[in-house]
Order: sequence, then structure tokens, then C-alpha cells
Amino acid sequence: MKATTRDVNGIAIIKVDGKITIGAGDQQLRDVIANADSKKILLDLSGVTTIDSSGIGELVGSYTTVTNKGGKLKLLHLPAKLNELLHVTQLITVFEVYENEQDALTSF
Amino acid sequence: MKATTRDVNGIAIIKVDGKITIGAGDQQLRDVIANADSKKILLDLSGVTTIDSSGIGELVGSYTTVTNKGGKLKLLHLPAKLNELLHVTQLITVFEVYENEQDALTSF
Amino acid sequence: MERDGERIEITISSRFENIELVQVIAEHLCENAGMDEDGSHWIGMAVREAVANAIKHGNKLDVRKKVQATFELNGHDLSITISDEGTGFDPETVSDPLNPQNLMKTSGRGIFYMRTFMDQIRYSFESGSGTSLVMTKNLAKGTGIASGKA
Amino acid sequence: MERDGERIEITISSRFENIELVQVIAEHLCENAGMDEDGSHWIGMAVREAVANAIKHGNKLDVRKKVQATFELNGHDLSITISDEGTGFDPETVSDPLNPQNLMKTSGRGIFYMRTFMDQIRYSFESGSGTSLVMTKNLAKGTGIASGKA
Ligand SMILES: Nc1ncnc2c1ncn2[C@@H]1O[C@H](COP(=O)(O)OP(=O)(O)O)[C@@H](O)[C@H]1O
Ligand SMILES: Nc1ncnc2c1ncn2[C@@H]1O[C@H](COP(=O)(O)OP(=O)(O)O)[C@@H](O)[C@H]1O
Repeated sequence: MKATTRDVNGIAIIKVDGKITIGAGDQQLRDVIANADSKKILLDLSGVTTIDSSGIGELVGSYTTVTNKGGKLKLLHLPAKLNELLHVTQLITVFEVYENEQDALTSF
Repeated sequence: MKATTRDVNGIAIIKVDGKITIGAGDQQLRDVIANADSKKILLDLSGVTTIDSSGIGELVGSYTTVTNKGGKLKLLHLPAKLNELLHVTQLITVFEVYENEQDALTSF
Repeated sequence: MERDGERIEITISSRFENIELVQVIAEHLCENAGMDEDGSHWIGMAVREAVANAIKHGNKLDVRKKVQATFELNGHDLSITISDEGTGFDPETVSDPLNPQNLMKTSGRGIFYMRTFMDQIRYSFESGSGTSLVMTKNLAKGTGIASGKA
Repeated sequence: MERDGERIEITISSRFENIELVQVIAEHLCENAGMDEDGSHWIGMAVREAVANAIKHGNKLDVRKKVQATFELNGHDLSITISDEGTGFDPETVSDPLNPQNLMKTSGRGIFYMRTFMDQIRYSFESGSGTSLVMTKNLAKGTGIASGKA
């Protein structure tokens, strides 16, 4: 997993590329999010190639961490398979998901 | 393996895509070449994803078949790995290889 | 392409990096059997979860302990067995990740995904010989999510 | 990443479609061990040739006969063993594909490619138990062709 963060109007856009799987990127994801400079976080997942239940668990954990700090974590560009994994576990109802970066940014 | 043939000025340009490996495309390649309408054949190998020693053997066999009929078989766009496989076996000295379709066509 | 009586076995040591070795076998085998890429992917995902559990919960990351995967294909019926050298568990006590009180948990979705993507999964435990998980899937019936389970 | 004492075993039945299952294991294992894509590819190619021979010449395409591949990684030293249930052959009688009189032959380059891409290959034969081929490669020394063998 590789994460690149940029700031747009005080919102941290974190682009995640590669695998978020057990032993490869799952804990890393949580660290990147915990260390973000902003409480407003937009997670761009378009570059995620593989995710497993551990990766899904880390998304949930990150959401809770950010929310508990009074922040917001939203998702951008879900790959089709990740979308399905969130659907079948009903987690899709938890996350705010955007297909368009501008829409996502104005929603914060 | 998939082969698509088109005719340019009486030269059959055969574009091969996919695998030329044992049990998957090796004999097929020889059939396509044996059945070409022209004796002038330009084999575009840019789309070959995998080749093994059986596939290399079929290239050699096809060359011999065409040459024995008084025809010409030339190669176009060798992928880097196929190029190396022909080099180490010294077969590269046997084939006329082109990087440019126009150059290849005018050479016939 | 039907391939009766196919049987593939692979044994790995308990490292997370080896999960994908078993996963790619699953995916290639399904694609060779004529399944589309998506369908093969979901079966590969079930295998990934099963092997991850065998390594983590079963063998507790002890690299000297092995995980064995066996793939058997008879006609369209694929059967996958994943065995570890752990001490087992009681599948009855595993909580439902769809239960609202579990929704925000950071774990507990692996077995659920296996059930979602396979037709059937069955655990068996033999004292001293670890956990054995048999997952079956009829490759002709379409694939996990797309076939209307979701 | 060094991974001492890694051992992976895979058993397939004698069908050409299964060659790539063993090949992808080889490639993934090399990449996990830190080898680049090209280097991994050439080792995968050596494995492909070895398994093809085991299926074709060793087991003579009898699907009831198995081919077993074992990958052992100790530090940077990769050892791959490919075994079949055939009757063996005399490696001394295998002709050199670089000999001008063999250049235009349509076969006979498999073992040559294995030798090119691996550091060493060694055949052993036991009566009644088929052919066993051990191929070794030091992953730190760079890769087949690029390392100056060609
Ligand atoms: N092979 C196994 N050996 C021992 N326990 C297991 C095994 N597989 C699963 N379990 C138990 O079942 C639980 C649920 O597994 P799972 O649904 O995959 O979620 P997770 O792995 O995230 O906890 C695990 O936490 C573990 O207690
Ligand atoms: N596993 C094996 N069992 C029996 N014979 C083998 C085996 N591997 C190789 N051989 C013999 O060695 C010869 C050369 O093999 P190779 O260089 O791979 O070329 P090819 O397979 O194209 O003939 C084969 O034709 C076969 O006679």
C-alpha cells in the first residue's frame, strides 16, 4: 500500500494505492489516517487493487477513530469490487461515498 | 491464441495475440500460417503475452514450411522477452525482424 | 471446458505473504475451468480469507506450521479444503457481522465473506490435527454476489 | 525481504493447463522474495519448461499421474524440484540446440532454457519413482539472461 496526501481547502485528500490486505497495508492505512493533519478526510480509493476483510476492518476502524475525534471521513471513487464488499456487509450505509471529487469536497 | 489476418498489397499480415505455449496456440499458429493465402507473410507478434519453447519451435517450423514453399516469413514487433528467447537460442540470426510495418512491407 | 477429476494440492508455511500463492491457484483454476474473471475473483477472495484465518487463528503465525489447500474439480463442482495445525474453534460462537451491534467492529467478516462467495462452507475439527474447512461451489451456477446473494 | 526456511509444495495432474499454476507460484514466490518482475519471469519460464517436460515426456499426458513441484527458499537460495512418475531418460543424449544442425529443429530447447535461466539444474532418476529435476538459483545474483549468460 502507498498513500499520498494532499490538502485542498483544509481537507486532507488521501489517495491509497495497492493492496489493503492482512499483513500488507491494513495497519498502515489506519496509521496514515490517524496522522492526517486535518479532521476532514477524503479517502480516494480508486487505486486500491485488492482488499480483504482485514482491509475492510481497517476502513471501519479509521472511520470510528476520525468520528470520535469530531472529524469526518468520506470515501471517493470506490472500485467496483470494494463497493460490493461494503454492500454485502451493509457497511455501505455507514460511509458517505462520492464519485466526484468536487462534490465530495463541497460536502464537508 | 488469436490470429487476425489482413492483406496489404498481396502480403498477409498475421497479427497474433495471446499465448503461444504448449497445448495452447502452438499448433494453431502453424495451421494459421500454413493456410495463409499469400506466400509473403509478415507475422506481427506485438500481442504475444507468453511464449515457451514449444511456441518458439512452432515459429521455426512455420519458417521452414513457408520457405520450403518458396515463400517468405518475416517478423514484426517482437516483444522484449520473445526477442531474448530468440537471441539466446541464436534463432535471431534466422529471422528477418522489423520494428516498423512500412519497412517490413517494402522489404518483400 | 470441463475437467473431471482434477486435483491440485498446495502446502505453504504460515506467512501472510503466502496467502496470495493459494489465491492465485484458485483464480487460475477457476478461469481454466471456464469461469469469468469476476467469478474467479470472488472464489479467490473466499480462499484468501480461509487461508488468512488458518495462518492467523489456526497456526497463530508459527512459520513451522503448515497450511494445506486442496482443490478438487469434478465437472462443475469445485471443492476447496483448507487445513491448519491449530486447535480449532466453535463456529457456533462466531458472531454475525450484520447484527447492528457488530456493524462497526474492525474484524469478524472473514467467514461471512466465505459464505457469501461460496455455495457452502463446512468446518471439521479433529483433536490433534487442527481445523479443516471445506468450501464448495458449483461453477455453472454463476458467481457469488452477482447471482443474487446480495 | 529474506525468508528463511520457506517451503511451498504443489501437486498437479498431468494437463498442460496446469503448467501455469506452478509457474505463477514460482513468479509470486520470487517477487515476494524481492526479485524484480523480469527476473521472476525467467525463473517462471524455467519452471514452465520443466513442468511441461514432466507432463509430456515423463507422465506422457496420463492425467492420473501427478507432477509435484517443491519450492525451497533459504536466504537468497531458491531450490525448485519438479518430479514426475515417468521412466526417465539419459540427459547425456539430449542434443545441443545451438549446434547448427539442430538450429532449425522444432523442439529440443526446453532444457536449454532451464539452464540459461537458472544457476544449475540436476536430474536424478530412481527406478520406479520417475524423474526428479532440481533447479537452483541465487536470487541475489541477478537474473538469467541479464546477468550476462547471453
Ligand atoms: N482456522 C481457524 N482456527 C481457529 N479459529 C478460527 C479459524 N478460523 C476462524 N476462527 C475463529 O473465528 C473467528 C471469526 O473469523 P472471521 O469471520 O474470519 O473474522 P476475523 O478473522 O476477522 O476474526 C475468528 O476470530 C477466530 O476466533
Ligand atoms: N521429465 C522427463 N522425462 C522423460 N524424458 C524427458 C524429461 N524431460 C526431458 N526429457 C527428454 O529430453 C528431451 C529434451 O527436452 P527439451 O530440451 O525440454 O526439449 P523438448 O521437450 O522440446 O523435446 C525430450 O525430448 C525428452 O526426450
